[in-house]
Amino acid sequence: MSLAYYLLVSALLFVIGLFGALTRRNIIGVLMGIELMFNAANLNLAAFNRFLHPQGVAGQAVALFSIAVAAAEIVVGLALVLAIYRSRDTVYVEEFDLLKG
Amino acid sequence: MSPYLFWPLAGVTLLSALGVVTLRNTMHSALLLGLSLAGVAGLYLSLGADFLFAAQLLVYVGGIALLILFVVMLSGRADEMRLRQTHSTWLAAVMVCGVVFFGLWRIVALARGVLAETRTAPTTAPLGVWLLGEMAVPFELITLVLVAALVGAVVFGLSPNGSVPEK
Amino acid sequence: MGILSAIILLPLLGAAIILCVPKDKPRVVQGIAVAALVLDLLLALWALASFDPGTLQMDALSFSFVEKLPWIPSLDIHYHVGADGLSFPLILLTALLSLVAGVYSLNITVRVKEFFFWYLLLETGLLGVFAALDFFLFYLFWELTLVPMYFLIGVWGGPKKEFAAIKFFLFTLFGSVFMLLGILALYFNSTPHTFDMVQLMAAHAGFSREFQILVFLAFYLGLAVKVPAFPFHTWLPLAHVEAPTGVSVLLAGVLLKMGAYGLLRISYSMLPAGFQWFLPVLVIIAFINILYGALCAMDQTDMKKMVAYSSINHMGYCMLGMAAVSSIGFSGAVLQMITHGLITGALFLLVGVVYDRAHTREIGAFGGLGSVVPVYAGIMSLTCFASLGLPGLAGFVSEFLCFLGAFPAWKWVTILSVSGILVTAAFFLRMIEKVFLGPLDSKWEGLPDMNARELLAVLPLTALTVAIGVWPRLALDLMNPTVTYLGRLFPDLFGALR
Amino acid sequence: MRGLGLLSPEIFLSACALGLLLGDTRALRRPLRRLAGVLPHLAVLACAGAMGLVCLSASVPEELRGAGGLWAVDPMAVFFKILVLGACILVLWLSLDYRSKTPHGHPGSYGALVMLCAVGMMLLVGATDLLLALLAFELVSVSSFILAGFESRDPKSSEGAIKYFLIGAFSTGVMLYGISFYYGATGTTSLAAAQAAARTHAPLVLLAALFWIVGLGFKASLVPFHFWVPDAYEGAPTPITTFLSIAPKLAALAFLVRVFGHMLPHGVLGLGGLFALLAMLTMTFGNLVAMFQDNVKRLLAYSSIAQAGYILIGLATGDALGREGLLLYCLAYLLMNAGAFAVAIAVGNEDGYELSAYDGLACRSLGLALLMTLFLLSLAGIPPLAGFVGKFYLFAAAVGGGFWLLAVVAVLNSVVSVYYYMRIVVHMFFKEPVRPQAPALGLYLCSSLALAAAGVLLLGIYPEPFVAAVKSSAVLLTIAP
Amino acid sequence: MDLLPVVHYLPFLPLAAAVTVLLLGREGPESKLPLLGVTAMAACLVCSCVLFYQGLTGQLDLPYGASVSWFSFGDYEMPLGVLIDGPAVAMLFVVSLVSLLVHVYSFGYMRGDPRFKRYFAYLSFFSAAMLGLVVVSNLMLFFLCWELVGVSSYLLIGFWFEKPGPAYACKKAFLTTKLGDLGFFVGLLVLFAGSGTFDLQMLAERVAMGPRYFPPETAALVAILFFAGAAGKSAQVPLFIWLPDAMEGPTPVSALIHAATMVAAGVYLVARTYFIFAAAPLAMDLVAWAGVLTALLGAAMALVPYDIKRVLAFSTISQLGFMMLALGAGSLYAGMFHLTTHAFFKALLFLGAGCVIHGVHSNDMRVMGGLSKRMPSTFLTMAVATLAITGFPFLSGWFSKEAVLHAVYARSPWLWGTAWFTAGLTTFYMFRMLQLTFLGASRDHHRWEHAEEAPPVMTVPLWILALLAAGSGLVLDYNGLFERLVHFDLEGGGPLAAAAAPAWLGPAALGLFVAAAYAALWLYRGDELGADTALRGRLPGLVRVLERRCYFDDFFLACVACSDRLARLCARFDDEVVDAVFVDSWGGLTRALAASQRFFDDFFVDGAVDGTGEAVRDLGARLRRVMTGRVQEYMLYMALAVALFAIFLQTR
Repeated sequence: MSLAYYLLVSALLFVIGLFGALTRRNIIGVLMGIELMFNAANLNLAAFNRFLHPQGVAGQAVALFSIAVAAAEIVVGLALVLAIYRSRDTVYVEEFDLLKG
Repeated sequence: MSPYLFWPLAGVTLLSALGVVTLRNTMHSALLLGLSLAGVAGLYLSLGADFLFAAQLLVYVGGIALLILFVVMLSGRADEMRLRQTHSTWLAAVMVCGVVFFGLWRIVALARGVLAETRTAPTTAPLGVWLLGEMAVPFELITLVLVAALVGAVVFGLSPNGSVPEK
Repeated sequence: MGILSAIILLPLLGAAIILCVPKDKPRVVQGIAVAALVLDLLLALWALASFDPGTLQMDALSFSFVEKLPWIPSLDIHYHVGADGLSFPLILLTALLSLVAGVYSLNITVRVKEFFFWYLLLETGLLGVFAALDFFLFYLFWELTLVPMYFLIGVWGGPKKEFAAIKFFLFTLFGSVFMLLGILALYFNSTPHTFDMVQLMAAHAGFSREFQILVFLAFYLGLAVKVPAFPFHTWLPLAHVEAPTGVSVLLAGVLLKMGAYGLLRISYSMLPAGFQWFLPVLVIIAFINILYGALCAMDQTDMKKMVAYSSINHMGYCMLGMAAVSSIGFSGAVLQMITHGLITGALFLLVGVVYDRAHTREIGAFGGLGSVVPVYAGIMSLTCFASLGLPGLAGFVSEFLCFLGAFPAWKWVTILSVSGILVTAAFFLRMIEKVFLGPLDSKWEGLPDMNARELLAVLPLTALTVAIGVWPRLALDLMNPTVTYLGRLFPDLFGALR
Repeated sequence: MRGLGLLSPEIFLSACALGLLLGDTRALRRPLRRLAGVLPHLAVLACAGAMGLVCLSASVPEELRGAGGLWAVDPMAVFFKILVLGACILVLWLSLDYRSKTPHGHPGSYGALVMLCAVGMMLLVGATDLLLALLAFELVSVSSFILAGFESRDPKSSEGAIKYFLIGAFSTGVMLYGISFYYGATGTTSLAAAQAAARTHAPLVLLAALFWIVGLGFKASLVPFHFWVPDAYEGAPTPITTFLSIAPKLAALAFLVRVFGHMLPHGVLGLGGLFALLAMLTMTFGNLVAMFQDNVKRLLAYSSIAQAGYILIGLATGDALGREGLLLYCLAYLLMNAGAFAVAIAVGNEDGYELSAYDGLACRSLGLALLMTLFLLSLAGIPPLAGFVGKFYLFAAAVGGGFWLLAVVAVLNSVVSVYYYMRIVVHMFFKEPVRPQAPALGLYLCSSLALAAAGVLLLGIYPEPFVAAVKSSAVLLTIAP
Repeated sequence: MDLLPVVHYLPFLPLAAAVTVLLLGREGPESKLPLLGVTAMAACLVCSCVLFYQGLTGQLDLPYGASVSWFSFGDYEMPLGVLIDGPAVAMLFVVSLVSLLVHVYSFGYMRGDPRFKRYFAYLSFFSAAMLGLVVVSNLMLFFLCWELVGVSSYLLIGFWFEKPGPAYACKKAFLTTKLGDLGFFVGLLVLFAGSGTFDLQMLAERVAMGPRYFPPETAALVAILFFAGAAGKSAQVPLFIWLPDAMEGPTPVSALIHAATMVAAGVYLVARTYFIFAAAPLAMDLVAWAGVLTALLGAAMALVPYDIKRVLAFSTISQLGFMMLALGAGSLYAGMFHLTTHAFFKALLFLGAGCVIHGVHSNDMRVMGGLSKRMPSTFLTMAVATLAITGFPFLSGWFSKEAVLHAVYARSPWLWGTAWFTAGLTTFYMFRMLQLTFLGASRDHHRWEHAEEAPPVMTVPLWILALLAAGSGLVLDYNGLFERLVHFDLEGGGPLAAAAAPAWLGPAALGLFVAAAYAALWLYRGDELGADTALRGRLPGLVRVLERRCYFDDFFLACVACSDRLARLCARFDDEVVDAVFVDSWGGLTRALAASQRFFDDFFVDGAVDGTGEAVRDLGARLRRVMTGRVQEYMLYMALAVALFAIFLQTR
């Protein structure tokens, strides 16, 4: 298995995530798409670490950090979703229309 | 690193990811997200990143995916389960994604035929050394990020009068 | 601090003091403002006593009252001011017009404090433009005039004041930002890099023709809007009409001169090749300004708008004089700046006088006023005659010199432009006929004649108009050496014209 | 751990932030009730202390780099740290006089988040390692998401926050993806390897660089990554809007300068044209859309987008003059934008943020109206104010670097911008007031207004000390791989 | 006694008087200040009388020139000075004399006018300007005074500005002469470009140096342009249209300005720059033909009006044509001689007409008749003037007209023929006027009974003028005194070229005079206008053409209408095109922005939706989406940028 396959999977995952982020009407759906994008990046890092720079672990370390970052973001994001859901009773992105122009 | 391990994992990952972004039922999406993340974890394993595999399972699959599931259940309304979940701009999104992939293809093409030259080794120990040595400052920094996130969760989670909401 | 700095900064000081006076004491504000304006004029006159116009045989521009202090040494920017025969008369004019327009503006009753604050700020800007010898300083003052003017039009103006104000602002800013680019281009192409205008005047030899043309165009955009040269004149009628009387005076009397001054000081002196390249177009534009401005004025029924368009016409004479690129033409152009300032300033004041009383400026609304307000009619007619270039009054000398200078270089355009005189005469006479002559409309029977404040504002201008017309030496001697020197510059480029 | 001492301001600030958080805890709230009012002041003090430490670190003479080359404490970093901390102080100050319709009641958390954000930014401006930069960036993002949605009872606030959050997370994802490619090219996340890698692995580094631009462009609100700006700005509590419009933007720009002006200069990847394009797009779009806004916060939001475009000129030219101009403009921008928002807070406290709230402000309070005019004119770049000096410098850089198109577009934009800045002025000066009372001005508001106004005027009239400071600050540390 | 240096100050006397009278004292019919003006004029007259006498007797060292520097531009010093030569001396005398007499006369005529004082201020101002015009030494100053007399004419024509007639007439007069002045103006430009000086003496030297220094083309151009100015001022074809209207002014003003002095300024201009004209034969021909045409048309048009002042106005036009003709024919002497005598008798005619109008309170000759009995002084003096103008032997007009006709004959018999015929017409219309006004029977008994002889303050000037009109010719022609004072040696011709004319010229003129006078007296005999009406009925076309002043007025009015239309066009162009370019381009910019936004929405976003066929189901969502903050659209744009970056990558 060459690096290309991993990169291909990662790229596809990124694109799928991107698609999800762009099209989901539900905030949580959007978040999930973004999580997929994060995973694509992590996969890239691990693959590069394995194939191109096997002498260190920097790639995996970055991936670890990114997992933590993702966790932090998702926490804030979900808290926001809940807060909004409480006040607006919706999680549909297009209904957030107080601000525009 | 056998193709027999790689292809099923890649298939599971990508197919469930597709499901995540296309299914109508958000609940199903959330479940498939867990599956997809698990697939990625498997791929880590196939790359010899054992610690990453564990972290992925613990934090992502066990933490994030679950959290998302909770929130979906908390915020979901029964009548919405069958609503169209895809935004009307999906065709544009497809085009954009296609173009992005076209660009990424250039990188993928570059990597064709690049094979691993070394054997895999356990990574936990070097990771620990790396994180607490060279990367100590970022490591500490991530705690600050998490603290901030916690504060955010508290601020948003508390009801306006400062008490925990009943709902 | 030198006297020139004192002249420039005194109004600023006045503005600062005014800002500290409580809002409910308009009398105090007015007193401070008038005191500042009077002092400023006195200072300028004092400077006149020691002003050295230079001699005809000089081989470089000689500036009086030069002050050069380091300001932003990192960028080689200096506080550098000075006055020569080109700028000093304009400084005097500014001080004078500011005073008379300020005196006239004592009739402003709403938001007096703000008015005079902006007004004095404006004067500082105007004075600074003419005195600055460093491009950074020049541009600073140049833009400094915009903001107060914007407020003066916008707050105390006529019915369409907001639109007029923003149109004025955007239009002139549009031009001046290109000027900024031109300044920067000059900076980077001079060796050593400098913003010093005097050094740049000597540096033109180092600029290629193409570069000069390009930079000339950038400057021209900024200057033409101010002049205003066709087709960048359309802000002018609106702004002049909507501005309160005193401000119209400064607008027409001084602000327009900034453009003409810049054409001579910058475009001609620093970018002769660009100037030469543009000269044929400049002549055509001058011609258009003259005839087109006059014709547009002829169709106006609003007196103020008519006067505004006549400004376009008069600045056309000024540009024609410049296009002559000779001592005579330049004399005419510079003198035209002064005389136009005096005459049109007086005209705006006078239109304001009648508007204050009758609350209309429609020419058709009046008739036979000559018998009720004889003093007003007399002064107005005199000023109109001055504006249409009657010999013996100031306007004639400058117009005549402009034409005289331009004729050898541009025969046909000059001859065609002469027709502008006739059109000018036509609309002024028609206005006099409709407003002052003929049977008196009974509704104007009780119209009071000019009061002391108005006379105080107008008479100095009228007196100077007559004085310069009879004895042009008053103004010409100040500027002659400088202008003659300028007119002799660049014989290889413009020799064929002279 | 070489050079950890150089991080003392950040460490100090983090410690203070964590301490401040305690002030909000339920357990401590009752015994410390009296201290509740003191918490914001403590935050200000902490920021001031950190600033003092930064100033101290500025005097560390020779080897100014952090552990393993993760961060550098060079003059530019110090300059931006001071700017960021200054912004924090101003914002915390303004918050004291800010009266919300939906008060949040978490003073400790609020201050702590601002400080955490500041820590992130301080690390970001000095970072020479992408991992550190990513984490610092994330710290800034997370805390600003929370701050933007801090008035969670106000639906606008949380709506702005969620939009901000979604786009922020999205751009983080993109940026992370870019970092993964950079890692692929170099095997490290240190920027020191960038130049060499750019030659050997050009496509990878280029892709990475482009994806970073997405992420940093989001923070610096460059078009087309700016869409969150108006919504988040309008929804956020106004002091936070002030904060968001200044600090994270400047920090992101500083990092952009470090990467693309220093580590990966234009000569290597040839991105100068791209930055020029981004600059033109940003200022044009920001200005044109700002013309249609009727809400002052939104208007200033779009204005801040446009301002980022001007600042970007300094990066596009890629030379020392541009960098100095960028620094100078950042300083000016801090002063004038903070001033404008301070007036917006003063007016908004009672009358809201619609343009009509400004009707006749000149009659109600001439001083306030004049100050607002001063700030707006400075933003528009009218001399003799700070904004003009900054723009002068930047335009000079553009002209000097031969970026003619950029220069022309920039000057035209500054003309366009006058139109909408003057719209506020029109309301202040040309309209009749709805009510005669002057807006109430608190002590802190007054002092920050005075500070900003003095700065704007001083920088405009006598810029020499600032120019000199900027000249000496525009020095970046070169780090050998 | 050498009075020449005093000439410098001559114009300043009335000027000072004018300023004083205007600014000091209280306005009112009883004001005594105007006496100041009279005094000033009297002083001037004394001085100019002495000069004239000395000039005629050859005691003066002419030409006399002196100047100081007025102002300088470039390297050129504009002199402020006087140049006194023969024509100037003559003109000086004429101007100060007529001016003084009119001043005196006006005391009677304007008595009771509420703006009495202002009238005299204007009058003195005019005298100052006119004196200045006569004496100045350089052409720019000449132009200055030239315009100033124009302005005073404007002010005085419009003196009774409450009436619409004068208000219109003054503007018309000013603008028409201004039209001619443009020519003068351009002429000055050409002159300066060609010679570099305005000074008359230096110019004369330059011209005398030959064609290499002053090319004949320049001379011709300058001369023609100057003549355009002169045509305006001196009411030559086609610019004479203002003069009949100028009669709206007070009658003394008509006498002074529009008969004796100002209108002669054009002639004087040609006389002053005669050396230039002499260098340009083409210009001379033009002057001659324009002069004769003016004379003919003026005389013809004088045949029809009933307004006594109009008749005189047309007569003036015609006589000015004679003067121009003389100049064009090459005789400076004849032109100036006719100018001088004409000033006397035409001023007399106007002042007499003023007395009549004063007495009858009407201008219309149809309500007059038989006034000789009521106003004997006026009648006698008017009769003298009529005889003088019609060329009754040994009166002044006879001498000057003979001189003109002789000079013309030497030039071209055709010109002479026309001029001779015109002289006949002159006799006819003058006797028609005399007959209608003073002779015959009264046609309006009421007015006749109330007509009173004017007071002495008005009749004394009449008598003085009558004396001059009768005798001046004899005196001036005696021994060729005037010719010696005023002469110009044309190349090939000479001062005495007229002597070559055949002897029958004089009798021919005399014969015509007798015939025309008889015809007029016979045709208008009796107390009714029957013959006149019949004649008008016989020739309606001719009469209409003459009454419409040969349609010149209509032509110029059409021009004015044209320029008005042009002005309207310009103003609209300015509003709707030039301004719109800037305002609309601003608007266009914003519109383009909005359109681009919409383009993305419609084409990119909505287009995608339409493609799915789910438009109907999502209608509600779509409607709402239009209103939303569109966070995902934001992200879409960002992703688009990412995509563009990706493509950017592919290009590397």
